[in-house]
Amino acid sequence: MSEDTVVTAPDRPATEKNDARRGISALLGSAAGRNTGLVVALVLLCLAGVVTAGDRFADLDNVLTILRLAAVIGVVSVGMTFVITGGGIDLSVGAIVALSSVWATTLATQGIANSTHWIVVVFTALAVGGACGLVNGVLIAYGRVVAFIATLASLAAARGLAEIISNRRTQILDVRGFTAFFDASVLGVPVLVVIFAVVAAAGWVLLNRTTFGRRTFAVGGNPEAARLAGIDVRRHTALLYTLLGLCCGLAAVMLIARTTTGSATHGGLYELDAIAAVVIGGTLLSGGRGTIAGTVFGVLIFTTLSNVFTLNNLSISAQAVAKGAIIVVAVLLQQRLARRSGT
Amino acid sequence: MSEDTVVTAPDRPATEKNDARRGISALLGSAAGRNTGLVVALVLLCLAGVVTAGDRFADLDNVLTILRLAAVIGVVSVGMTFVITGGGIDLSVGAIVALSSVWATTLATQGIANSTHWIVVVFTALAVGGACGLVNGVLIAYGRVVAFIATLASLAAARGLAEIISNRRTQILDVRGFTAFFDASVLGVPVLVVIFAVVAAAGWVLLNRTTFGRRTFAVGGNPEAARLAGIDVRRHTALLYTLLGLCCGLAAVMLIARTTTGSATHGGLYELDAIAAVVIGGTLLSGGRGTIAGTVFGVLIFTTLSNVFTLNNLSISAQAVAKGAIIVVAVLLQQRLARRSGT
Amino acid sequence: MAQRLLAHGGLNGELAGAWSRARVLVDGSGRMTVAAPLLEVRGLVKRFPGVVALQGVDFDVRAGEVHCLLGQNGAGKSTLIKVLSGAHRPDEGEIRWQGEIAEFGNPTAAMRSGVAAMYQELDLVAGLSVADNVFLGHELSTMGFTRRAEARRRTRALLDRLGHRDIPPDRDVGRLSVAHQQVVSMARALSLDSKLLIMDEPSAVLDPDEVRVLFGVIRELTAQGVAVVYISHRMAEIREIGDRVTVLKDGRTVAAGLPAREVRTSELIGLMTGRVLENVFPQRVPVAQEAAEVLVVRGLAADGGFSGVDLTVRAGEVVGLAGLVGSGRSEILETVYGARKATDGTVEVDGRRLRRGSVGAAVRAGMGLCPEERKSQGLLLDQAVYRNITVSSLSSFARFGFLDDRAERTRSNRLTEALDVRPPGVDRVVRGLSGGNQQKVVLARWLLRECRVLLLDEPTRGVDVGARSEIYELIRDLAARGVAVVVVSSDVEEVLGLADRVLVVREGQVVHSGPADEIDESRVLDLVMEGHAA
Amino acid sequence: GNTPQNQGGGNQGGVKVANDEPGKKVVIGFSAPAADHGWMAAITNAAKAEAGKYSDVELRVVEGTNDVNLQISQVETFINDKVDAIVLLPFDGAALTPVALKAMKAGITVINVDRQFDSPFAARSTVLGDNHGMGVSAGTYICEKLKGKTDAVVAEIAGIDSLPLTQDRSKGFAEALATCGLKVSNRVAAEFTVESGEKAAANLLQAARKIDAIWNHDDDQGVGVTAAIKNSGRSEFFMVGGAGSANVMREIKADNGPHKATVVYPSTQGADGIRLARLAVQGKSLGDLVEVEVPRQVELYAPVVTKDNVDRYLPTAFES
Ligand SMILES: Nc1ncnc2c1ncn2[C@@H]1O[C@H](COP(=O)(O)OP(=O)(O)OP(=O)(O)O)[C@@H](O)[C@H]1O
Ligand SMILES: Nc1ncnc2c1ncn2[C@@H]1O[C@H](COP(=O)(O)OP(=O)(O)OP(=O)(O)O)[C@@H](O)[C@H]1O
Ligand SMILES: [Mg+2]
Ligand SMILES: [Mg+2]
Repeated sequence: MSEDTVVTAPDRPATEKNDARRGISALLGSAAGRNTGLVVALVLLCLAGVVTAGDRFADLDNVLTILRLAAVIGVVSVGMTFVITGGGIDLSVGAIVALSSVWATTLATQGIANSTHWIVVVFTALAVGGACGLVNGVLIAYGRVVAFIATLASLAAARGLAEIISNRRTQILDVRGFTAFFDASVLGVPVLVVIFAVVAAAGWVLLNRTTFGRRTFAVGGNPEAARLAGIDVRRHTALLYTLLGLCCGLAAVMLIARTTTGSATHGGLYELDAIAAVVIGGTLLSGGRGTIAGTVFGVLIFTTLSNVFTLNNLSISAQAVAKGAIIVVAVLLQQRLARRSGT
Repeated sequence: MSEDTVVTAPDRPATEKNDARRGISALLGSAAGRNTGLVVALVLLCLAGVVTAGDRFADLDNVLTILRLAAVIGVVSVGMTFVITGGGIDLSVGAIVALSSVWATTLATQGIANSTHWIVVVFTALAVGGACGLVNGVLIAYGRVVAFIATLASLAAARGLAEIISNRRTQILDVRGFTAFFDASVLGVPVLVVIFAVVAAAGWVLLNRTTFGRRTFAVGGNPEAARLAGIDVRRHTALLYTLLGLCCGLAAVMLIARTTTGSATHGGLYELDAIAAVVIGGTLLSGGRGTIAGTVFGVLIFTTLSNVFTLNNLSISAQAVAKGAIIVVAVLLQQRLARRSGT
Repeated sequence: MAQRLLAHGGLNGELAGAWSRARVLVDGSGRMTVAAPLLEVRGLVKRFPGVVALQGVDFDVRAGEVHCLLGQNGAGKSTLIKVLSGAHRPDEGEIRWQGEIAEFGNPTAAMRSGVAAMYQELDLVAGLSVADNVFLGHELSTMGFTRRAEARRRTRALLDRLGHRDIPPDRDVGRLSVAHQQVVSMARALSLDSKLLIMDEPSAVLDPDEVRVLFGVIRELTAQGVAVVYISHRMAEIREIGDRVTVLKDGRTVAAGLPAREVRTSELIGLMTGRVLENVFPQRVPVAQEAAEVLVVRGLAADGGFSGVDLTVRAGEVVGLAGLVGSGRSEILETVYGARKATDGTVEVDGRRLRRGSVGAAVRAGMGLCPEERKSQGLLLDQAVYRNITVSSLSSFARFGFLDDRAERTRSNRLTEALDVRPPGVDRVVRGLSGGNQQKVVLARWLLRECRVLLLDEPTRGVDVGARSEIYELIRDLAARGVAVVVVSSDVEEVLGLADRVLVVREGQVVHSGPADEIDESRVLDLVMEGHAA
Repeated sequence: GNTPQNQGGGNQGGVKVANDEPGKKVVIGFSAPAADHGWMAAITNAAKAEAGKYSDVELRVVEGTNDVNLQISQVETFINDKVDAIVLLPFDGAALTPVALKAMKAGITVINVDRQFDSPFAARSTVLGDNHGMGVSAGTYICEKLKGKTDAVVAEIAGIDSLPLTQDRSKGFAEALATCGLKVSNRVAAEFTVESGEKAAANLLQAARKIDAIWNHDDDQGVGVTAAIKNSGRSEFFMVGGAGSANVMREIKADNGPHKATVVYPSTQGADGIRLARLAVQGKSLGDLVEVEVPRQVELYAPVVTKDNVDRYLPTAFES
């Protein structure tokens, strides 16, 4: 339609002012703004840490400890953000981490890795994770099995398989180079933390700045509308689970690096931890809305919480009760603040 | 409007025939029909049991064992069906069962029960369960905390509280009458199984034959429409969680009867088991559609599965892999058959 | 004239006039009393975050009348309805019910007082049966147990009264066509036995016959003293059924209680839009004989729906599909588009045959579809306007998969301004837009893609007169630029006025195909009805 | 069972004064898997109680966890905190080895409890229950009881099957049975909890119509197993327990249930770990030994408790 046949809207100038204002607030606050509640909760938690544990909390080493703890589950949570934003769910992440870790530490793999390069271990874990994710994705997207059930089945199957492969033994990694690489630091920051940061940043870009991310929102928000808009919803869904599978494979590598082992017990209850971090971060379980920044905050809140508890020598059961209360408070806070900021 | 001005639909006779057919099939098959896939899966499982374990499987005692095993998780799953149909989810059921069992077996309760009547134990468990459910419901409905997060918080808090109360000990019930009552049989059927049957039947009536049930579907299927129709959606939601809490209390009573103990470790992973049974039964995780019969089949499938495995002396890992495969097959079967039957 | 009414000073005077014209009754003793209106609303204000939907609405309804509400998309009609039925709480203003100040804090309170509403977005629960939906919230029950047979019987009776013996009370509402859902929604409103019945665009999805039945029911009700508030964008309906008209513009009452039959259409349109519309349908541009056949459909069939559909659309041609509700037009469109799997037949765009059952292939070949149910099929309701517009053209904004966010907004903004989407702003969430404006957003999506073939399923449903003529112009404009357009509409006048060629569909068969100017409305209706025992 | 139960009680040996005398303040970090069963809860409780007896011990207990990643980070926190010693019952010995090595390198005394690290340098001293020995003890006892009955049906109710300790126990059990020509006919696994024990036993009793002996790995889940047996009304077999809860010992003493014996797996290991840590940090030696330093490894004995010797063990048994 050519410009001149257009009926000019009378209040266009107002719009532009609005747009400008929105532009600024978007710059300032896309992370901090929408996540004020989470930021406040995290800050309060840190304050609690400083007040109760003083320098022991506010110490660089301690911060790095928190970040290292956050790294593994953080990588899984970033992947989970995509799946949930796309309207799905994955209960099998922990089992996939276990299976990948076991497969990547089998004697066969270690043999090849030792005779060629340790990167073989990494690729094995990624390949196993990606393949598991692909199976999930195909079952869900093309087999039309409800995600909850499909991944529950994978959870059972992958853990069982991991146990069979490892014969229920913890497999110790004995590949030179691998440990050396992952134990290193970059400018004082441990490699694991660097990996988490890179994954989070890449996840943010992928979700917010690419066609893939935009389609993820569409598929999660209204799959029928997305389909009629020309998006291949099934392929996209399968891709999302594969992406998460890859994240699980990477998490397995990180866990191997941390523990020097592969084991069928690795990644226990990661599904709950990851989903909790994602949801507390503000991603809608029903799909269509998701934020990587929120997920990162969610992971940090949970890990900081357990760090503060560790520092304070609280009774273990009281910790559980407090944890429940803190989760609820964080969410209520987030809601109140989000509502006030008018979004 | 009078008959003669009506444009007669050309296919009216067909419709009426359809209606008649539907009436019959509704009579015959409301449970079996919509759940053909589940029935077939269960029958196949039983066949597998008979083939591999012979009379040991097809024995009355064994059937009663399966039913008794199904009873506890079955009661929780019936309650869960309501919450999920109403558009919610509850991760705290296992923790509520634990807390109820511990509270009901404290020395204080046992003292009162011994000096008055064992029913005190039952009421304590129900009251604790109901109260926990109410807290969940209020947090979710009035506090607007996402159900997943709210009940995750309750999960942590209730288990912690159960540990504090029990001092992490297994509390043995020593109340005369209680055990006698629950260990008894009615016409050869153990009381626990009778309770499960009654709860399932009552649940069916409540969901399908009362205004409460109709409103549950509406609240889960389209909360906005329900609100516009004058339903107090928030109160109803709170009631749903309370109902589930009561079911958890009852399950705690049954678990106490089975194990003669209350313990903070009771009900481990019930949330997953119950949700899996409900979802495999055909209740939509997104709300608005739910079936008690399906849930009962779901519970029976899972318990029969583990019975058949045990009878065959299979390794747990192989069980896990097979379990995953069987879940997927059951769901695919259910889908194919449901599609063919045209509903 | 418009200035006179629009002037704020004049508004009060106008209202005072309406007030004094309130019905004068003669009671038994011969004394004259002024009956208070059934419902009276003053200075109603309702704010949403970022939008003031109502900014001072005055309005009154008398027992036994049909009061029509008129206004452009986004004028605030639906919001007003929701305030009256207790679904929204007003921020300011007062509501008087039978002379008393009333607080409709929630839908139940309103229902108890005797207000029943049929909402524009159907307020039904898919998954529940027709009977359950009709009595939802006021179930027939004994001690909490539903009386199902009774509910079924009464539902049956209500549906019969609405002329729909073909809707089984046991059927899942989600499986009914939109039109039938609308009927159920009506049955639901009737089941409440109310004093005031509010209908928000009930006729949008009905065909002419059904509208006639609806009007019969409305007359029956008003004869019993029930008041009806009726919202529609169709002027002819307002003339036929309305007693008085209130016009809203930008959340304000610009004229209250005009006599529905006397007031001139141009005056109403002037009040609504603030401008004068000449003729509704734009001039046809004859399609060149040698224009390329862009869309060629041969022998298309789908299970249980339709069969043997042939359809050829040339560049620059607009083809209209007329037919009754449920005749299978939407199914044909969706099958052509690849959203449903065809069992037979071929679809070609620009001479290339499309893969069956693949929307992606259709879109890549240059097809676009504006689906019938824009909320469930067309829109990402909780996402920004611009994201809804660019969702089908993402790759054109992307470089190596990375999106140019600013270009997206700029291009979308240009389109929403061209289409006059209100309120403006491409970062707004689509859910907050009124129905007509949502439709424009879907249209904008395909305008942006500059597609070769545009399939429009009921493109003007729920769209106001002003916007409607804009959409017509837009369609014509597109055609002039060589786009092949297929329009499905239940409004025969629209099909005839807009299309170059008309196909009449009955029970999944194309029963007529020919130039639009060689057929008239009554002939189309005959074709459509043929075979129905009239 | 060498730990005194009474407050302030010392070693049975005569060097009590020297060792229990308050010395240099010792900060001990304690981390164990999640207390999702009674034995594990008892471990933590005993450790806490033990630390409470010494005025010179400050104990920091962290949330029990089955997530190795979290447990590693807890140990890291202890290292950051520069505690004097860490008593670590790892969820998975091998997985916690790197961080234990790190702690040792940082000069912290690490005492490894129950589940062994895979490097000898990762701990100053190790307290081990004898899982393999438990199986052997149970198997040997059953062999004796069933004397030459070669067609006897022996069933096994294992604990969490994915733990190496369960496999060690099963392996020892099978080996011991093999010496008298028996084998495990039916094996089920529970999860160390009462409820899982009941469930596993109910199915097991269906799987085997006639049983001569059952070995149950864990007395906690044994409460559930007993309930299931009672429910089934079966009594043709006898049962051997595991770990040695006070409950089961009382039952053995009263001889009124299926339990005829139980194999002790001391729940006081954690407490021993605390003691060793304190002594090692303060540079003291183990009382009854001549050595100047605490030993590298203490492997606890897995005795069979029967009606005859139950009185000796009942005082140190844990309440499940
Ligand atoms: N829930 C809401 N949140 C935010 N804005 C809203 C909401 N509901 C309505 N609005 C805004 O209020 C204004 C009035 O909308 P309303 O739906 O009442 O219009 P309408 O007159 O019914 O239009 P139509 O003829 O298109 O149905 C619009 O600008 C709309 O965007
Ligand atoms: N998903 C479906 N499941 C069952 N029946 C369907 C479905 N979709 C359409 N139908 C039925 O197919 C027939 C044709 O519907 P279609 O929507 O194509 O008609 P239409 O001419 O476009 O009418 P409308 O004006 O209602 O859109 C109707 O009887 C409708 O009820
Ligand atoms: Mg409207
Ligand atoms: Mg249609």
